[in-house]
Amino acid sequence: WDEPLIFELSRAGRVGYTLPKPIEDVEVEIPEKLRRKSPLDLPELSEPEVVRHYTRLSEMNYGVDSGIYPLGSCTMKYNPKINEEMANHPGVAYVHPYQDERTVQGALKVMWELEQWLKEITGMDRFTLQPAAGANGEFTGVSIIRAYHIDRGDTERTEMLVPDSAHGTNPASAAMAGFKVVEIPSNENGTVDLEALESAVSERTAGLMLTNPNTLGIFEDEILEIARIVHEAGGLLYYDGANLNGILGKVRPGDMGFDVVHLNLHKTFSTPHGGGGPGSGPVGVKDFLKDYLPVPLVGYDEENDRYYLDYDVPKSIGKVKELYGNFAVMVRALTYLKVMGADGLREASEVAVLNANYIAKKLKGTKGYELPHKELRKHEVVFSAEPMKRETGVKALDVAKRLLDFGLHAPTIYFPLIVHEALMIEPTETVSREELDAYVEALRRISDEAYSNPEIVKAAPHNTAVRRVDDVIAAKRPIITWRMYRELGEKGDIDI
Amino acid sequence: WDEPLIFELSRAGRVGYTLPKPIEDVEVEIPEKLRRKSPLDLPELSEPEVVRHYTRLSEMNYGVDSGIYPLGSCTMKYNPKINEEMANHPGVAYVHPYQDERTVQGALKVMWELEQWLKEITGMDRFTLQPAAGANGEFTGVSIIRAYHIDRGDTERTEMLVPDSAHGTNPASAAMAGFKVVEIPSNENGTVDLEALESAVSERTAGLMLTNPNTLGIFEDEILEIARIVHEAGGLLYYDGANLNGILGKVRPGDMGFDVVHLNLHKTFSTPHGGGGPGSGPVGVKDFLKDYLPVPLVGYDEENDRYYLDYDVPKSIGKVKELYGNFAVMVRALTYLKVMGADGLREASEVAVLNANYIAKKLKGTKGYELPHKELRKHEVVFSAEPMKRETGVKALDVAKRLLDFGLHAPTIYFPLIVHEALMIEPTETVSREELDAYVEALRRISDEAYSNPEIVKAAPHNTAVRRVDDVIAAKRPIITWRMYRELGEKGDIDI
Amino acid sequence: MGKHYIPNSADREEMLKEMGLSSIEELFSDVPKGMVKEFNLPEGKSEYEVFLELNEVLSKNRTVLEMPSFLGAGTYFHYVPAHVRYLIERSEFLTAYTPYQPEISQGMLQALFEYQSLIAELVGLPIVNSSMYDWGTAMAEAALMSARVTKRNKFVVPRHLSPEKRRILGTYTTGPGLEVVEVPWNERGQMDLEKLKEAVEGAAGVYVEVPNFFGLLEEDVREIGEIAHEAGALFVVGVDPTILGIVEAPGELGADVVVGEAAYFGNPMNFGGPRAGIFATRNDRKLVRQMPGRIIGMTRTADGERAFVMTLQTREQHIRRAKATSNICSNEALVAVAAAIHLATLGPKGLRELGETVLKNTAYLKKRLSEIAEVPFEGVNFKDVLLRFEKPYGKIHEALLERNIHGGYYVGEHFPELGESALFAATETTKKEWIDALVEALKEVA
Amino acid sequence: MGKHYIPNSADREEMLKEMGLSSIEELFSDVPKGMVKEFNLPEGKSEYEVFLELNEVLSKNRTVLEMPSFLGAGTYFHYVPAHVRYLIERSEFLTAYTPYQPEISQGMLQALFEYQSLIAELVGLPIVNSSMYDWGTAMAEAALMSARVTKRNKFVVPRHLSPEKRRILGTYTTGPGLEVVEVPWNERGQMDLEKLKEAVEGAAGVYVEVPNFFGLLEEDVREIGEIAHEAGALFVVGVDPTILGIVEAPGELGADVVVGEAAYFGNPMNFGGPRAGIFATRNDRKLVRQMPGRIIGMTRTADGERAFVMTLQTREQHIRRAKATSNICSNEALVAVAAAIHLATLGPKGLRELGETVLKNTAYLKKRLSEIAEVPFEGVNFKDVLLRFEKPYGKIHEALLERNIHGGYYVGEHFPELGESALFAATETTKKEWIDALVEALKEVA
Repeated sequence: WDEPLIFELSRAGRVGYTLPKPIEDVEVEIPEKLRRKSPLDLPELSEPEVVRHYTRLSEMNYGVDSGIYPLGSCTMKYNPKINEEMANHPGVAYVHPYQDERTVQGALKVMWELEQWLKEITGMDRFTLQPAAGANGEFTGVSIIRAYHIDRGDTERTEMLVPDSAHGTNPASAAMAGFKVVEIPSNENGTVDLEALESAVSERTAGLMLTNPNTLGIFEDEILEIARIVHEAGGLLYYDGANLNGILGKVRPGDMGFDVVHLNLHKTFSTPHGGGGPGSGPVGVKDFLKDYLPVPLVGYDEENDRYYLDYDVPKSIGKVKELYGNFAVMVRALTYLKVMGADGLREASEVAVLNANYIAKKLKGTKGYELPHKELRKHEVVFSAEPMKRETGVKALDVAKRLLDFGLHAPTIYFPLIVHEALMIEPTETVSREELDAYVEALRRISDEAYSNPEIVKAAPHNTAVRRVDDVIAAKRPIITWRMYRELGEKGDIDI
Repeated sequence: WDEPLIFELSRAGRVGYTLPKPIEDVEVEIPEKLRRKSPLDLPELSEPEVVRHYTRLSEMNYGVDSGIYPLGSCTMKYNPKINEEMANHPGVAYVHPYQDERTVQGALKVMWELEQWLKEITGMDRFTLQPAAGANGEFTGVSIIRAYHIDRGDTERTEMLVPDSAHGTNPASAAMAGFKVVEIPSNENGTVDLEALESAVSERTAGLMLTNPNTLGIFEDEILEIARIVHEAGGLLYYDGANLNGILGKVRPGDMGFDVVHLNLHKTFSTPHGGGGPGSGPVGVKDFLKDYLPVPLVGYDEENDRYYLDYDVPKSIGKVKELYGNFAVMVRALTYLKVMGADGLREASEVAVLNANYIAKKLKGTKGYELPHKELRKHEVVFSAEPMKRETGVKALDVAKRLLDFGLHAPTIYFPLIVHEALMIEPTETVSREELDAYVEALRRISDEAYSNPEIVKAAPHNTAVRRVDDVIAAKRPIITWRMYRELGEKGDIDI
Repeated sequence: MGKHYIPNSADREEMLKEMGLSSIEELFSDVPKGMVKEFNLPEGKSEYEVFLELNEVLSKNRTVLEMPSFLGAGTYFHYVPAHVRYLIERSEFLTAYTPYQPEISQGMLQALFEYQSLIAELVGLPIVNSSMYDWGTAMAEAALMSARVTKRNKFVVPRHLSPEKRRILGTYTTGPGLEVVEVPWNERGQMDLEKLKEAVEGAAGVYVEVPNFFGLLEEDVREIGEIAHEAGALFVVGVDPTILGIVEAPGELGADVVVGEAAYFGNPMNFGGPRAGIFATRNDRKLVRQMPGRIIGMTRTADGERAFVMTLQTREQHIRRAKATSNICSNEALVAVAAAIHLATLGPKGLRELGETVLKNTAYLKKRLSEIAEVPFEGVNFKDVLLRFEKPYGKIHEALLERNIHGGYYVGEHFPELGESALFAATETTKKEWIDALVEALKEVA
Repeated sequence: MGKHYIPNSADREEMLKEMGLSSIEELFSDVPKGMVKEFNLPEGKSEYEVFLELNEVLSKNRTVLEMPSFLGAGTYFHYVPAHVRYLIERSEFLTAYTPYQPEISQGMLQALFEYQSLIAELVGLPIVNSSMYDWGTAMAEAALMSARVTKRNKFVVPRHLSPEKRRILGTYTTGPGLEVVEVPWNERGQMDLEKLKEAVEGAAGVYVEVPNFFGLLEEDVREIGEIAHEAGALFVVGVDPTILGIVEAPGELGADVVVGEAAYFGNPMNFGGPRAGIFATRNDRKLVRQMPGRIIGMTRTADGERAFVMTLQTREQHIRRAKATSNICSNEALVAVAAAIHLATLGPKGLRELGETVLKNTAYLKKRLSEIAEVPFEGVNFKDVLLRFEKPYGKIHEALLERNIHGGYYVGEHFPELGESALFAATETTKKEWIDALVEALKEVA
């Protein structure tokens, strides 16, 4: 399990590539000022060595196909393989984005069809598929809100309201778009505190960014009231789609009063997360905002059965990403939608919610874990290990690490910030009851250990490829690249 | 690492499949006598569960991409990924073998081109690509020899000569084709004993089956003399291509006097072994035998630039396999050949031979291992652990198991039969010098252990997914299927 | 080129030096003078160039996705769920060899044990090997096995056997000198039992198929088995396993040996190969000892844990050599694993539904085709339907091709008594529009 | 449909019972009445039907394999070696998420560390993040970063910037209120240094590209950097990394920040996405603290062994929230890993050879095209070549399409001063026959 760095496997003279010969073997001179003179310390390996190296690295990694992966708010559902098959189609891989429209009707149709699905699922009127990820979508959405207000001459709306339970990307995206972020506290039910909201809104309010179900997995049951308050104050309502899997196919953000939504195709719509991307974060808006969407949009000329790129978006915010977004991810999501259909999507959210509540029910009452706020959850449930920490010194982090010893992936921990020692569990609909039972069983066993032999939990993990990884030293003396490592080594200033 | 059987993972009601609806929902009655009444105990799982099960099983398996795999006579070379890409082309997968010739010109061209490569590489005049594997090719080849003699009225040639160092498939194939097998001993150099051969040939001799380099990795340097003896006796010379990698691109069986050859596309031509297949075992013959080849052959009408299936083979032995053979394997081999070219093929055999001799040189002299016969090898080298067994009780089997502990695949053991406690090592050209060094180092360390602490070797492996597997009990009380296991379980007659 | 696959290309000189050699040629000094040659072959190309070239060549094939096709006759367009291919392409499966070292090959061993187990459930026999090359060679090996078991030398088959299988049987039975006797079909297109009774005397084995070459269900399987057994012959049943959700397991109908095509599950057509032959038999020592092929068994480790291993190897060529039950070594392991994954995905409900869907689609095809041409045989069809035209079929075929439809498989060549007949096939992949378009086209041209 | 992905579809009732519930609806009792609805969407289809349908749709796209294409302008047809795709499709990489649990994510962490390391060697800067969305957003983030570092609010760019990037920059700089100033090109099609000197005062950053939008090597990179630094601005260089085997590392030419497109290695065009933005900077605390994106660092385990982990996270949104350096969370990890695998395969020799091959092919393209149309700028081109036609380019384009050739990217729309100009591009994948056919066609139609 101790795989060297690819640089350390290098041997001078080895070759792993083939290239076609140049068309003509003429000498083309790079201007002297630009010619590369600095050394190029890239590794030299043959193809079999490269393949073996990355095969071994992959074997040192846990994915959804390895087992349950209940990272809260990440919706780590199974990634159907037919999605991959379609995304690998030559009609995806070998197509240039600037091709003449007549030669990319298939690609444009995929985008157009995907938009129709997303519109109906969310209750929105128009979508851009350009954003590359959720946060990129948030930035798009709040930029649209900004443009809308300014366009109407409403230039003093500089505040974006964000609940204290929100994802960090919400305030960060609002800030990037130039807003001042105002935090709204949660009430004892874990939902938005309406009084606080009332007192926060003003003529400076540009909007409210909300996740529903929220990051506690709790449905904001006063959503219509929330929408009224924000709208009456002149603000718009922004929907963070990270948790859409809790209501997919049953309830629509558009029907709750949201004006802008972003979705995560890599969460809700089963495209793989790839170790942190590529994702895709389409943004949908109500009709009155569609003129602000990024360019281009995809249009359909029904009469001539022709799809086209529409750059004619009068008040467009511009672009948030090159070209049309992560097209290969869109192909995956559309494949999933067509296989699932209305019935499948509804089933997905129902069982996702069932699974989360099943865990809540089964784990509740286990010593050391506490279930704050109301009991009924949607797609995820957040426990607090605060009692355990208090009584045994075992922290949420330790619980997470100990889970790894049982071959299980840990939940999201220490988020949302409003729950101390948070364990945020989102099983999704694609795990089996036996896997849920095994997960609860492991958490119970860890509770037993914490109260009988806490050291075993605190020193976890014991059975993983590597022992607990020190992130403090990593930040204190950063080694980010082979180049830095090599230089430290040359100075004799290294102990790793 | 303890993955249940798929049957044990089954839960009633789970569904992993989707099927299109029937065109018309009419009732079609299966005749009462044929209607299924017996239960169908197949597992019920969802797709994610199936994927996780087989992903975990795969992780319990060692392949060429995991590391060195020096199984002698198996030529476990790296399988280039471009081969897979081409074999997955829709023009391969979605093509029916009975399609009109005009709609499969691409497929026929692939077969025709592959044949041209194989002809030049072996020095033969015509090939059939039909055989599914090496043994299937051998059966084809010896059937051709049989048909040839009988066709000429030479009906008493009932004996096939096979050296004592031959693969088991050689005598088995000869027997299947109705021959009596006569074994020819090896001399002290590990090559065919010419005197024994002289005295074995007669008017009953149908032919001699030979591997060159032979299974000791030794080149039969008197091959021309051998050919003369067999031919003068009226027999034909059959070339087993299992070891072609030792002379690939440098020396041709056709130039050595062979009349029939079979090749193994999955060995010499880099198609993956798939855990034991699919392979492909084309058979090439000299011109005077081409009328005996299986039908159909692939023809090329140069004038009209048209490829066709040729069933007009007057004295054909018939068919040895359905349709045209393992086409998807042929696509892989042709891809490899085009990338390698004459220069690459030559390089492959040169480095394969270099690597084998490097191991021979480095390991020779290590206590407990003996290098019988002459030192110069081709693609593989066979050591004997006889001294080790005699002196410490550690057998070749134990050495093999101990190698697994170091994350290395064992060599072929106990073959060829003429070497006691044989360790048959074929590194191939696709491993690095560091891997060779590590292999030799591991074998040396095992020698040290055998002489200092033999128990550790005898009890190996210690670090693998499972401990040493008992094959005696497996054969004594065979449990071949879930059905047998379940029945034994119901009788309470089971301890596994 | 080629060097990118060969790490030590770069290390040749150093290694030679270390070995006390001065050139690679010294390593080939045992080859007779003049035998080492330059070959008349092109030099290597870059991967991109080869990709471009072969992509162009393979794109010349017209696929069944581009052109509705009604070909069957032993090869069928079934859909392979994407996860099946994805899983068998994992390098630990794909690039492994025969699991000679069980301690690091448990994954492949268990997968093959599961394949054997799944097939056992389908065919109703407990002993299954881990694959033959294909249905045809499995059948031929069953013929040889029946001769070994009974020490007789006649094998009885239906005359309505695919030309592929008939030819293979011919080749395989030549060496051991087995006589192959054909039993004609009756007016229902099924084996004529009276003629069988005449042929069976002294037979080593009797072979019948479900469905038969005409796509018809042979209704008298059990009776045929009884006739075989009465005559002291083994009863060998060939079966398309995709039917076994709705048709009784041959083991329950008296089969001693069942053969068939496993690649109908989990594997694309691949222009005919690879595929994988099913071979199953009763748990009878006499039969098991004589069966061909590799077998995976369950056992335990030194620690007493469950494990899997190749077993009953004393039948095989690497041990028994000239006396082996077969010469088979490399088989079709990965094809079998793909079939197992597909079967595990279908489960009992899926297998039944698959069978019913194929049955219904075939019925629709037959119904519509009967508007155009003669259907010589009544009865229930599965996949294939025999159709007899008045005009020469070759011309009809040509006209269909012009309309971008690939017609059926012409059988008149092999069975002249059937005249201008062809087999048209449907499976679960066949779309209504395709059949309707076919019928419309046939109305114009047939 | 859909149930085949959902194991507990079959267990719903039992689970509800165990939980003391009688229906799923109780789990949605917190949703306001009437809000739960039936949607106007089709029911699910079988995998086969979806495969067939999408295969047909996607097959309508004309690929560059079927039709020689000379499009570039920021997206290029490079060949991706087959093993790259094969490796990133291994499910342990493909289906993992952000490596929050380093103990079971060392594979992805090390792969990303290697990506960072390989890019560092190319660009000549030691600090590299593990990817931005693409070159364009990386550049925009560099603009924002330069404003944070310098506390200024002007960003200087060449006028000859791709429309894609120019628009992204516009959107990203709106919120923080950054002014974007364009410097015109000179007669050589490169940034006009005199004009730059006028524009640079008070600038937070200056941006230049190698090669530039016209495919030309900007020769004065070092001088531009000096001008920027003299004015107290950060120097940001955008680079096509495939050139860095033959062109000096921007870090060596004075760049404080380097951005570029990593997906040119190891990733197909995918109709424009996904791709992955390179973001690198000097090892200067002031810069590192302000840089966006995720960073993997080397560390050690409790046992003192080497390991990898996400580091310097206090810059990131999940910790710093509204004060984060960027909102980026999901990035393009797998795209970066693919790029790393390709780069590791190329090595130093391959990267140089790739650069030289592209250079020579571009030279051939330029030479041949100059027979037909005006080449407005001399200098050395890499991939793109600007060509100015006398006739309206639209008509020429049309005529080429009719001849199954896809012409270049029309720039007249965005740069009216260039008239009927278009960018034609070549890479290592461009065949001589394609260029010759293009020239022949242009002779007829241009």
